[in-house]
Amino acid sequence: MTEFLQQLINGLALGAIYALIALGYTMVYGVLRFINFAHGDVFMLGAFAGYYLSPVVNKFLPAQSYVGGALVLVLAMAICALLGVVIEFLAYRPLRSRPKLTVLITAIGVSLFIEYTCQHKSVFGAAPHKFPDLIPATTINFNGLVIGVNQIIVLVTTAVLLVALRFIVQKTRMGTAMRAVSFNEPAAALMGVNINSVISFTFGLGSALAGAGGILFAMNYASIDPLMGVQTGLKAFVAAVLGGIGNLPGAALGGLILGLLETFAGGIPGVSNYRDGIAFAILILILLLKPAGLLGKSTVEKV
Amino acid sequence: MAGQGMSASLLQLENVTIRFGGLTAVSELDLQIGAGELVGLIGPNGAGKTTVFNLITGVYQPTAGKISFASAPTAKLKAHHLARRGIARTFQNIRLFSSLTVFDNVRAAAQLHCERRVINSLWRGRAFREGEQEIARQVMELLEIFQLGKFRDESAKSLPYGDQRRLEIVRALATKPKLLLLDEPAAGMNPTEKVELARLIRFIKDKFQISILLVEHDMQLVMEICERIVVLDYGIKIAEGNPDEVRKNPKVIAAYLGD
Amino acid sequence: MNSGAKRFLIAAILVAAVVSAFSAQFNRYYLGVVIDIGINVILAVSLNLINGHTGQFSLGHAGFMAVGAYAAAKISIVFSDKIPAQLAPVLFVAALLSGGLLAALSGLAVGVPTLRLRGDYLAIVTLGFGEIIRVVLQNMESVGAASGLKNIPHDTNLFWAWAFAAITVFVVTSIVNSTYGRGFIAVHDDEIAASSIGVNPVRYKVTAFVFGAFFAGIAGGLYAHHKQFLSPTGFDFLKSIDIVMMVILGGMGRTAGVIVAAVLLTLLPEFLRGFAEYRMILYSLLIIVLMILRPQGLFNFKNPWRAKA
Amino acid sequence: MKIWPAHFFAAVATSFILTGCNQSSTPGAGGTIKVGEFASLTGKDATFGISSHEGTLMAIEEINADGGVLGKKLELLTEDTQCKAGESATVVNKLISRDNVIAILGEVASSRSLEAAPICQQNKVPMISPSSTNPDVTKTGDYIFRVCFIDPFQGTVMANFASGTLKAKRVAVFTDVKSDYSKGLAKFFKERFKANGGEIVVELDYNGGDKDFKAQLTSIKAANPDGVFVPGYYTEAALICVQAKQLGLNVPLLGGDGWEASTLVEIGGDAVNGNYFSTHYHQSVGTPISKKFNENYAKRWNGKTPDTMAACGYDSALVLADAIKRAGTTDGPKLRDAIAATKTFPAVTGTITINENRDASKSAVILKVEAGKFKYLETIQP
Repeated sequence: MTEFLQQLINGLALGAIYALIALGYTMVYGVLRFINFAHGDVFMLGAFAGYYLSPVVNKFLPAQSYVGGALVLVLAMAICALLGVVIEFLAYRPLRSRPKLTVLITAIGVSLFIEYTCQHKSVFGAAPHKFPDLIPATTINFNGLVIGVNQIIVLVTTAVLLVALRFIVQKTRMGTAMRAVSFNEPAAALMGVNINSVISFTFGLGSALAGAGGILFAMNYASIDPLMGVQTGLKAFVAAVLGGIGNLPGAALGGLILGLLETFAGGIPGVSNYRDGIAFAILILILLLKPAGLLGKSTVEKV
Repeated sequence: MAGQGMSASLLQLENVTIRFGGLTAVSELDLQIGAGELVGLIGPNGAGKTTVFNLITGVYQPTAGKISFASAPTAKLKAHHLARRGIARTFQNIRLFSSLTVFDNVRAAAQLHCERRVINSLWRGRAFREGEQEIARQVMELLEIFQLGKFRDESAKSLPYGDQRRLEIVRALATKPKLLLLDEPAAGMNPTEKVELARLIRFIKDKFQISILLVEHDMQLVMEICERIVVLDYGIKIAEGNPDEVRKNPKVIAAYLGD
Repeated sequence: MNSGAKRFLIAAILVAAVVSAFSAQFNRYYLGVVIDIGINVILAVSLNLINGHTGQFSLGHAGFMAVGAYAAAKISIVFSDKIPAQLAPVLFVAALLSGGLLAALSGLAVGVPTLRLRGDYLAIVTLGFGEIIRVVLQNMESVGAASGLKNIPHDTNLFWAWAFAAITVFVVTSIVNSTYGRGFIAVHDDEIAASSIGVNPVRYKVTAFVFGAFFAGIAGGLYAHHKQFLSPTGFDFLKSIDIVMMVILGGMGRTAGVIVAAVLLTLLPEFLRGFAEYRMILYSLLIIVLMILRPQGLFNFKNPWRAKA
Repeated sequence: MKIWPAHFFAAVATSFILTGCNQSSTPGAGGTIKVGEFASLTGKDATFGISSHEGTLMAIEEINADGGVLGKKLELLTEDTQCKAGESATVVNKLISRDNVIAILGEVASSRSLEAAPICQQNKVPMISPSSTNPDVTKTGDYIFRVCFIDPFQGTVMANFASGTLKAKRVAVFTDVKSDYSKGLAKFFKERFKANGGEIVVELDYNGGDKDFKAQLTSIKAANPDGVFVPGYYTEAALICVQAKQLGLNVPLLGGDGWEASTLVEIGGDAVNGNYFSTHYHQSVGTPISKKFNENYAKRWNGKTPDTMAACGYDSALVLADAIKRAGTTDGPKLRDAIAATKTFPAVTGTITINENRDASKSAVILKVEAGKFKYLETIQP
C-alpha cells in the first residue's frame, strides 16, 4: 500500500511537469494548428536560464530563499517568452500561409538548431550541469511516504498556471482574440484582430510556460543538459494529444495520466525496460481510438 | 411511401436526415432521379443543398433514412465506392488536382477502369501499353469534345476559371458515370458563360445519356434547363415540380424573398 | 517509351555490374561512400513515394529500415554457415527480400490503422512507431539488444547497392507514371476530389506505405551487410529526419531531384568532416532556410517531360 | 519515363569521379606518424566522447613535446562519429583508406567500436579502444585491443565486494537498457553474486538520458535490498543517488568505473556519500603519472577534472606510442605484435598488461564516496 501511494505521488509529480509543458504545446497548437517541435528545447533553455540567473539573483537575495526562487522562475519565464517570440518571428512567421508540413519541418529544424548550438562547447557544452538549489531541498516524511517540497511546488505551480491560463484565454481581450484566431483566422483578421500580435503573444505565453517547466524540472532533477528537452518535450506532446490538443484542462489531465502510467510501469520489473515506448504506444492508441483526445471535440471536415 | 414501386428510378432518397451535433442540416428528404433525367436542386444559401450532394456521394452518412442507387442501398459505402458504381460529381469550390496537367487530371479519373494495376504498371508488357494508349485516346477524345485538348499539357490550375469548371466536369465524365452531380457550376460566371453552360449541360445529358442532378443558386439557369426542380429550405423539401409549378409556389417565393 | 524503362533498368544494372567488377581497385573509403549513396538513394526514393507522391508524411522510415536490416542480418547470420559458399549470394538476396517483406508487413500494420490521420498527426504517429521499434529492438536479446548485432557477413557490394537502387527507382517511377499511378498524386493533391473519381485514398496510401516500407527494408538489409554491425540506436528519429531531408531538398514528388539530393546529402557530410562540431548546426540551419526560401526543394525545376510520362 | 536513367548515369559518373581521385600518399612518408581517432564529439553521448578525446589529444601533445616517437611527431586525426550508427564504419574506413593512419584509437561505446573493429581487422591496422568494455570488441580479431577492463572482470569484482566486504545477501540491480556497458556489467555481477550465495531481489531498468528514477527506486525500496547495483554512467548515477536518498532508500549503491567523475559529486551532492564503485586507480595508490595527469589535464582543459573516459583515452595513446617505440616501425603486423607484447606498462589507469585476449589486465580499486571525496578502500588483482 505504501508503495502504491508512493508511486502515486511520484507519478503525479512527474505528470505535473509533463502537464506544464503540455499546456504550452496545446496553446500554440490551439491557435496555430501546428506542432511546435522546438517547445521542448525552449523548456531546456528555461532550465539553463535558471542556471545562469540563480547566481546573479543570489547577489542581492539570500541563496535558497523562496523569494529568490520565485524571482528566478519569473525571470526565466520572461526570457523564454522573449525567445519564443523571436523564434516565431524569425522561423515561423515567414511560413504563415504555407502548408502545415512545411512549418513542421521548419520546427524540427529549429529544434535541432537549438540542440546542437547549445551542445557546442562555447555555448553550454554537452556535459550535464548541476542546477543550483533554488530553495532548500527538504522532504516531508509521512509514515514512510516521502514527498519533496519541490514536488509540492511543482503541483501547486502547475495548478496555479493552469487557472491563470484559463483566465487569460477565457476572460481577457487577448484571450478572446486568441480564441477568435483559433476558430477562424481570416474572419478574425477581418474583425480587426491583429493576427501577428495574437500569435506572438501565444508563442510568448507558451514559451513562458515551457520556461517555468524547465525551472521546475531542474529543481527536481538537479542535472540539466542541452538534450534534456528532447524526450520530455515529446512526452509532453503526447500528453497534449492524449488530453485533446488545443484543450487546456485536457493537457493537464493528459500530463498527469502519462506521468502516472510511466511511473507505475517503471516500477514493474520486466516492464520498466519498455518505459520509453509507453508514451508512444499511448499516442498511437489514442489517435486510433479517439483522435480528438480525452477532452477534445472532434470536427468534421468541410467539403 | 413515395419511393415505392418506382424501381425505374436511378437514385432514391427516402426520409433522409442528417444532423451535425444539434443542427439538423437535412430533414426527412425524399428525392428520386430517373434514368436520363435532369433534375435541379435549388434553395437559398444554407438550405442544405451541398449537404445533400455529400450524402449522395458518400462523403457523409445519413443519421436516418435510406439512400439507394441503381436499386442497391448505398449505406456505409464510401465516396470512391459510389464513384465506381457510377456517381460522379463536381465541387462548388473547384477541386482540381493542382500538381497534375489537364490531361492527367482526366487520366487520373480513368484509373477507375484499368485492370491489374500495380503488376501491370511494373511489368509494362504489351497489354499494359495498349491499355495505356487506349486510355490516352479516350481522355483526349473527351478533352477535345469540350475544347480542352489544346491545354492538355498545361497545369490544371493555370486554366481560366470557366475552363477549370469544364475540366472538372470532364474529369467527372471520365469515370463513365450514370449520374452526374453538378454543384453550382455557374458560380462566378458571367451571363454569356452561363448561356454557354446551359447548352453544355444539355449536350452532356444527350451525348452521354446520363442523369444529372444540378445544384444551383442561379434560378434562371435551373428554370431554363431542368425538367423537374426540388426546392430545399432549412434542410426541408418545400416544393417539387416542373419549373412553372415551382416558380408559382408561394412557399418558394417566401423562402427566396425572405432570404 | 514504356518498354524503354525496362531497357534502362537492365542497362543500369549492367553498368552497376561492370563498375562493381573493378571495385577492388577503388579506395575502400570511396567505395564505402558510393555504396552509402546507393543505399540512401533507395531510402530517399522509397520515402518519396510516401511523402512526395502520395502526400503523406512519415517520420518513421528509419523504423522500416531497422525491421529490414535486423531481419536480413539475422537470416544471414543464422544460415550463412549452413549453406555451401557458392550459394551465399542466393542467401543474401533471399535475406534482403525477406527483410523487405517483413518491413512491408510492418508498413501494412502501421499503415492500415493510422492512415486516416492527416498531416502532422500522421508524422507524429510514424515517429512514435519508429521509436517503438527501437525500444523493442533494444530489448530483443536474440538480435543482441543494446549491444547490437555483429558478425553480419560482408555481402553488400557496389553491384547490389546500385542494382537495388536502380530497381527502386524503376519500380517507384513505373508505378507513379501510369494511369493507375496518377491516383497517388490525386490523393496527394486532394483526397476528397480523388475519392469522387473512384480513387480509394486509404488503399493508395497503404500501397504507398507498403512499397515504401519494402524498399526501406531492402535498404536496411544492404546497410546491415555493408556495415556488418547493427545497433538499435542507429535507427532513431534523426535517421528518419536525414531521409526526409533528402526528399525535401530534392523536391517532394520529384524522383530525379530526390536522387540528386540523396547523392549530395551523402557526400556533403564527408566534405564537412573538418567542421565536425558545426556540421549539425549548419545542417539544421539549412533545413530552416530551405523551408523559408525554397520549400519546393532545391532541385525541383519545372520539367515539362515529367507530366507527359 | 525519361527521368531516372539520365540521373542514374549521372550518379554512376559521379562515382567514377569519386573513385578516380584515389591518390594515396605512402604511409609515414611525411614528417609525422598519423594516428586515427574516432570519437563521439557531437550527439547524445558527446560528454563521454569529448572526455576521451581530450585525454587522447593531451597524450599525443605530451608525447610530441617530449620529441615524438621514432624521431617523428605523432599527428592525431580525429573523426566525429556523431553518436550515429554507421558513422564509425565510414570514418574508420576514411582514416585507414584515405588518410593512411597507422593505428586507430577509439571508441568509448562498445557498439561503435564493434562497428569499426572488422574494418581495422581487414586492413591489418591495429585498433586500441580506450574504454569499450564489452568482451566481444576484441574478439573481432587479433588487431583489436583495449586498455580498459572488460565487463566480466568488473562485474565480478563488484559482486565479490558486495557479498564479501559488504556482507550483502539481497541486492537489487538497476540497469541502463540503452547501454551495452551497463547491461554487460549487470549480467556478470548477477552471475557472480548468485554464485556467491546472494539473492537478486529485483531487477529494474532505465534508459540512459532519463531523469526520473523514482518509480523504479520505489519498487526497489519495497523489495528491501541490502544494496543496489547501478552499473551506468555518472550522469544518471548521480540522480539515482539523490532520488534514492529522497525516497529513504538508505542502503549502499554500487557502481562501476562509469561513475567516476567529479560531476557525480557535483550533481549528487551529499546523496552520493556512502556509496561504492570500482574503477582503475586512485590518487593515493596511483602512479606518479596519474597524479601528473590530473594536474596537466586541469591545466590543458580549463580546470576540468578528468573522468575515467579521459584517463582511458590518455592511456590508449600512451600504449600505442610505447608499442611504436618498441616495434621500431609503424608497419601494421609488427606494431600489432608490439601492442600485444605490452607488459606492466605504467599508465594513468594502472599498470597495463595486454593479455592473450588482447584486453588490458590490470588491477581494479574500489572507492567509497565520503564527504564528497573518493576514498580508497581496496585493490583487487585480476
